Amino acid sequence: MNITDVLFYADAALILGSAVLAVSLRHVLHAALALMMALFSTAGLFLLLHAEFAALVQVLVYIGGVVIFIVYTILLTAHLGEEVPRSHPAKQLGALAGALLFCALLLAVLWAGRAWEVPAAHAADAALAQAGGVKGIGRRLLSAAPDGFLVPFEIVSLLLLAALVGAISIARKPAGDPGEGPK
Amino acid sequence: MNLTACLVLAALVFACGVFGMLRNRHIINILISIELMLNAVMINFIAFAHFRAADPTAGSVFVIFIIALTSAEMAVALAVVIALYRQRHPLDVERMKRLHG
Amino acid sequence: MIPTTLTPGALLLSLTWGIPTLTIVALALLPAARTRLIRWVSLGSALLNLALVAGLIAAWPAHRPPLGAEVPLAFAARIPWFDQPHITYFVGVDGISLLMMLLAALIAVCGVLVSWRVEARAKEFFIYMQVLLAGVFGCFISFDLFTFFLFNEVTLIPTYLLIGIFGTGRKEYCAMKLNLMLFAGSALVLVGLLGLYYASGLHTFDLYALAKVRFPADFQHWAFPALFLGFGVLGALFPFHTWSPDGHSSAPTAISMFLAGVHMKLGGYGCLRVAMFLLPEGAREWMNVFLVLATINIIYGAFIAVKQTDLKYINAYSSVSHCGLVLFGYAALNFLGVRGAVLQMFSHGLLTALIFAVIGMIYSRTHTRQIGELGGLMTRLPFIGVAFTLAALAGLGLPGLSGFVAELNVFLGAFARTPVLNKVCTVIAILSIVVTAVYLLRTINKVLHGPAQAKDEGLKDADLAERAAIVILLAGVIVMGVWPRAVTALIDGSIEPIVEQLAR
Amino acid sequence: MADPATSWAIAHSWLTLALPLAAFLVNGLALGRRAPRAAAAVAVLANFAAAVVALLVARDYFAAAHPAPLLAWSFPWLELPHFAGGLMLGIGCWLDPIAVMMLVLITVISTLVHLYAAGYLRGDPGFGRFFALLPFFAFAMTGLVIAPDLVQLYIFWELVGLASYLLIGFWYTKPAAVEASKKAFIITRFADAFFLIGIVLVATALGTVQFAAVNAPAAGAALAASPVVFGGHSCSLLALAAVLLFAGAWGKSAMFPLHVWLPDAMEGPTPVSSIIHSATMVVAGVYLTARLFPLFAAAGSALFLAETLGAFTALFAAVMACVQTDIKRVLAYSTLSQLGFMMFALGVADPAAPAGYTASMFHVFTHAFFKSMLFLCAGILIHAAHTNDLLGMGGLRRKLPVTHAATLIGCLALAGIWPLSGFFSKDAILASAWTAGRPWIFAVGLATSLLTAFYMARFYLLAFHGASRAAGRDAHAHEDLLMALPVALLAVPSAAAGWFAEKYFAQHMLPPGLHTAEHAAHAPWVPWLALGAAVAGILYAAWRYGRGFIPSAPKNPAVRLAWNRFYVDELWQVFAHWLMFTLVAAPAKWFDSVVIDGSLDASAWVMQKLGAAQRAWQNGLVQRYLAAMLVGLLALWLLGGLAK
Repeated sequence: MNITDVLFYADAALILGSAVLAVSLRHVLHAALALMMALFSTAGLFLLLHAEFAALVQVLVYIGGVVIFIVYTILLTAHLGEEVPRSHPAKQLGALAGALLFCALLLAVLWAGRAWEVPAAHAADAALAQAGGVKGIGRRLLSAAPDGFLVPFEIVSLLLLAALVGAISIARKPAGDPGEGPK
Repeated sequence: MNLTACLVLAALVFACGVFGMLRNRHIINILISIELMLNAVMINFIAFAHFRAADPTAGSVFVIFIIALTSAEMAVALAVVIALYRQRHPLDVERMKRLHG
Repeated sequence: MIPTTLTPGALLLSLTWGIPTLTIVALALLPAARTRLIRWVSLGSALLNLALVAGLIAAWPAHRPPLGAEVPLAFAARIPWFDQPHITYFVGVDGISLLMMLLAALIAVCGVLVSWRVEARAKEFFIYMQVLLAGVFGCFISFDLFTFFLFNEVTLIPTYLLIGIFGTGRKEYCAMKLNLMLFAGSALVLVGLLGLYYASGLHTFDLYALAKVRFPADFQHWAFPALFLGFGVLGALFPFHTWSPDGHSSAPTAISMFLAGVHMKLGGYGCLRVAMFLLPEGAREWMNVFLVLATINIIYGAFIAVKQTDLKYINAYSSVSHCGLVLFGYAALNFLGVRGAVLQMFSHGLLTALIFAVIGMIYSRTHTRQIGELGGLMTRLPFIGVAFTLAALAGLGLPGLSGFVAELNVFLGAFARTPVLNKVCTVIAILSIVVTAVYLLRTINKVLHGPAQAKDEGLKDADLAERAAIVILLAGVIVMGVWPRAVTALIDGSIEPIVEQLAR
Repeated sequence: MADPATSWAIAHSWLTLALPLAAFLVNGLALGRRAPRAAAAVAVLANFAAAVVALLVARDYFAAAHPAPLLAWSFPWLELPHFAGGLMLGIGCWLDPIAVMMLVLITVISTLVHLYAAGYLRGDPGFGRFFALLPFFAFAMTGLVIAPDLVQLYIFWELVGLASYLLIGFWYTKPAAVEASKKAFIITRFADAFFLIGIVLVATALGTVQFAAVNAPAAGAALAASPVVFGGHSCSLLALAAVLLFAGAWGKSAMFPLHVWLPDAMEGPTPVSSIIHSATMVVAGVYLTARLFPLFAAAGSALFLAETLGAFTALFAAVMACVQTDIKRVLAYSTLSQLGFMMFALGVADPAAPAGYTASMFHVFTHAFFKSMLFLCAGILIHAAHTNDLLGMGGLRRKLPVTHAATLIGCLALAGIWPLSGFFSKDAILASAWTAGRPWIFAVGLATSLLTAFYMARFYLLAFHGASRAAGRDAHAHEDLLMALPVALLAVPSAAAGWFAEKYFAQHMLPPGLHTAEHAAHAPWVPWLALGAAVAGILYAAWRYGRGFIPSAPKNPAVRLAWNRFYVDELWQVFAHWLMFTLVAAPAKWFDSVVIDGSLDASAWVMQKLGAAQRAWQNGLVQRYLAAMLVGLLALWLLGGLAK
């Protein structure tokens, strides 16, 4: 067990723990904070796996953008979830059972496919570091070559624009809206 | 640290997401669960890229795409939440039945 | 060789549905409040179409293909559309389709005329009507089964809206019933068409290419009833007729005219053009069944009409009875039977449109269609009364009016077949004219005759538009009755190839 | 004297058809409403011109020593390709002695009746309409008698039916008239349906509908050779076809039990009764039987029917006529009775000894004159007394001298008193029955003669003699010139047509295919016996209804039975109504709305319920969808595991 392993297991525990918290805390704001925690630790995992750029994006965009947005929304809708009652115990149990069964399913699939755990020809860590680096990713993203991602990249940018416009138009206050808050 | 460990971790996180989606009633809780599930997927991508792929860059590229799409999705979803709130709808999914067939 | 480009002739043919389509665009651009303009545009378009069809009929003798031509159509063009599945825009006309188009064009003009007073949502009303027209004309010029089917389906959508929005009585129920049953029929037709497409081995929907194929007997055995029943539903074949009384009775006047007068004929037309033409062996095998069903149609529709009290229902059941005569004529499988059936389609189309128009006029004045509440209208509304009387007389097969010519052909054709079943059914069908006389005279007597009612004081007789509509339809009825050779000269040459095919 | 082949009139005989048609169109479309008097003038003139043409046709046609049938003109109407080798239906003009005779009858009587109606209907709101419809009848009836084939005959057969319907219901605001018109049309239509079946049968079996071909011996033989087997029974196609064709005549000439429409048809205006329901249209059945006489004679079945039905109807109707008090109904029953005479005369004839045939045609001829005249007189009487009831008339002979004289001639002619026309024709019929060896038919005919004389004398006495019972309603009784003139003109042939035409009819009005008649020895006592019966009837009537007659309600049950027309109408009403409405239509409607529509609605209901059951899965709760998805995934996994 080397230091990487130790770091990995510690990080994994952190991810799992905050994930469990994120789904089990009833308070929405708390759950959002737990989610933020989980995403942070995932960014750490990405660093461990030499995907530095992904980690950076994770922190900057995901946490800095999305989760903050979630938090804003929670604050905007003001009631912080109090009015939403707790689920019926049977439903909670069912959800647990479902999740466990699903987890079992995933693990079983993993088990069935364990053949991939043959030792692969490991690329050199340096090469990996370069691959996860900004330069390589940038080249790939904007390359028009057959293995490039130029077209998807452009489409995603379009999609983002569309989402932006859509979000604004949906969330916009309609003219003559009398007020806010649930009835 | 090996591939299997990463995959098991991802599976567990995904299962957490599933649990959260099934259990919670607040719509934002459910969105949070979705984020968790997507996160698990990203872990898988990076792990495969790291341990297996002949083309490690692609893993990161996909993660970037996922994040981009997630932001788009979240933007719209949260806009819907705000719009619902504006129209005095409860944010409780068990009471959101207006679209039933 | 049939051209594969849009020749001038094919362009003219396409204009028959193109004019309604362009009218839809024009109407859509007009402001809804300008109902007067909307009406005039609709009337202009209908008249233009009538002129076009009349021109085509006038040009038919010069352009008709020689006897025995592989594709006996005039102005034909086969323009490729899709390679996979192989679909072409194959248009053309023969005498039968020209006659049907004439019917549609005449009723379209009259339909607009009797709708002159429609004010509420007039724009939508006339737009839907034009959609219906476009679909019907498209059907009659299509000889690719796919486009034929496509246009056929196009007619169903406006039908639903027209009945559902502008109808009377239980309109939602009736619109839904009509559409569901017709869609069910279409589904059967689609199954049959796909069967033809694949079983032919040609992978084509081209009617005349398929006609050259000898389909295997076991294929014909199931495909024929699928197609014939499918189209038969639209032709009000017993026991799938109940959509028609309900649907036609709740539709607004012009739409009743068009549905019973033209739309229903698509069923009879499809039975002949597709089912019988392509699957002659199946036709011979199944004809006894359909003969019996058609006979039931005739006598059963007539007897139920005897018991009805709503004018529209009386006419709708009378339509069931008269449309039975169309299928009955087909069941003879010989020249006169088929000719009688085609004549009956034309005759009944005019007649039923006329009667629905008259009923609509009576209803709009007295606000009732119950014969028990009506009476003595001949005194108040002489023009409408005379039109109603003439229409009823033609309906009961009075010589000199159109119904008799068709009936004579059908009866002679059906009786000429050797099997005893044909003879017995013909006797029953002929006896039904007595029942027809009973319900039509009963209606006429109750509604028109008797002392004039005080509540009908001051009713206005038909106005100019209504008179024009009545005169146009009556002229058709009388011309066909007095001078049937005008009509038979148009269709005879086109019936020959079909009958030859039937004997194959 | 012109040769038929080059005759102008025969070549232009289409005018007899075209002129009334033109009058109908002009009056119906233009004049009728706006200028009724002009319409009347147009109608009278058109009919007069047609009558002139018809008389010229008759002159030229009968100029030949042995008038042979000829096709004067014909134009195609509808061809029937692929039917029996291609058949052409046309509208044409087939002239043979009886057709020409009918042509003359129709056009002449029609002209006179038109003239009469111009007076009779003066001031009626439907005056113009009447003068559109009556020429239409003349047109249709002309087309009927000149028809060279069955289909044309049928076409005009229906058109005269239509004219009859429209004219019976002329006063369409009067419920009784409306009912009567419907009844007449439907009953004749019922018979015509069988007629049409017969035509279709003959056309299919022979491949022709031309009378010349249908009446040819070969046609009869061809039909006789093909038996119809149905359910173990077999009969010859010929017999069947003949009966079916005869059915048309049965209805049109109102033979028992289809006679019920004719008395009711008296609801129409009197001129209509005069021409349509006594002189011409109702004779069409007799005419049809005569037209197809060779075919019917070969079949036997139809002539047997004609004979028995005719004889029965003659007697049956005469009995009813004896007790009726409605002036027009007496005449209507009398018409029925006389139609029976004509019919049974045809029935007893046979191609070798066609005395019955010629006698029947002779009676058609004479009867048309005196019966139409009697109706016209009745119309004058009705106008004078303002009632249809004979018991409300009386003593009118001073006020209506022309009518009185004409009625007297008509009554005596109908009763069969020498030397008036009826004597000759009726005598010929009775003699033919006797010589044909049908003593029972002869006896019935004789008894009918007696009754005929009785009721006609009763008619005459009640209307013109005794004290006036009109209670002052007849104060203004007078004879309009327009009405008296046609009556006076008709009185001439009524009186004289008998001795004038007897020989000619016996020798030339022969069935198709026969050129000379060998008349069997005429039993010399028959005319005396007939005359005796007639005188006896008249004397009894004179004793019963002479001076001092006081009307009273009939008490004798037999009289009441006859007065109620033997309840045949009621039986018909109950039977037809019950059969059509209760037995068939009501269950059919029930079946349609309950079984067929019900099963449709039921299937719709099932679909709806299925949809509602499925709706639980489409409830909009996202978490349920997710759970369902999970369940599906797990199930797939399990299935995959099981498959391994």
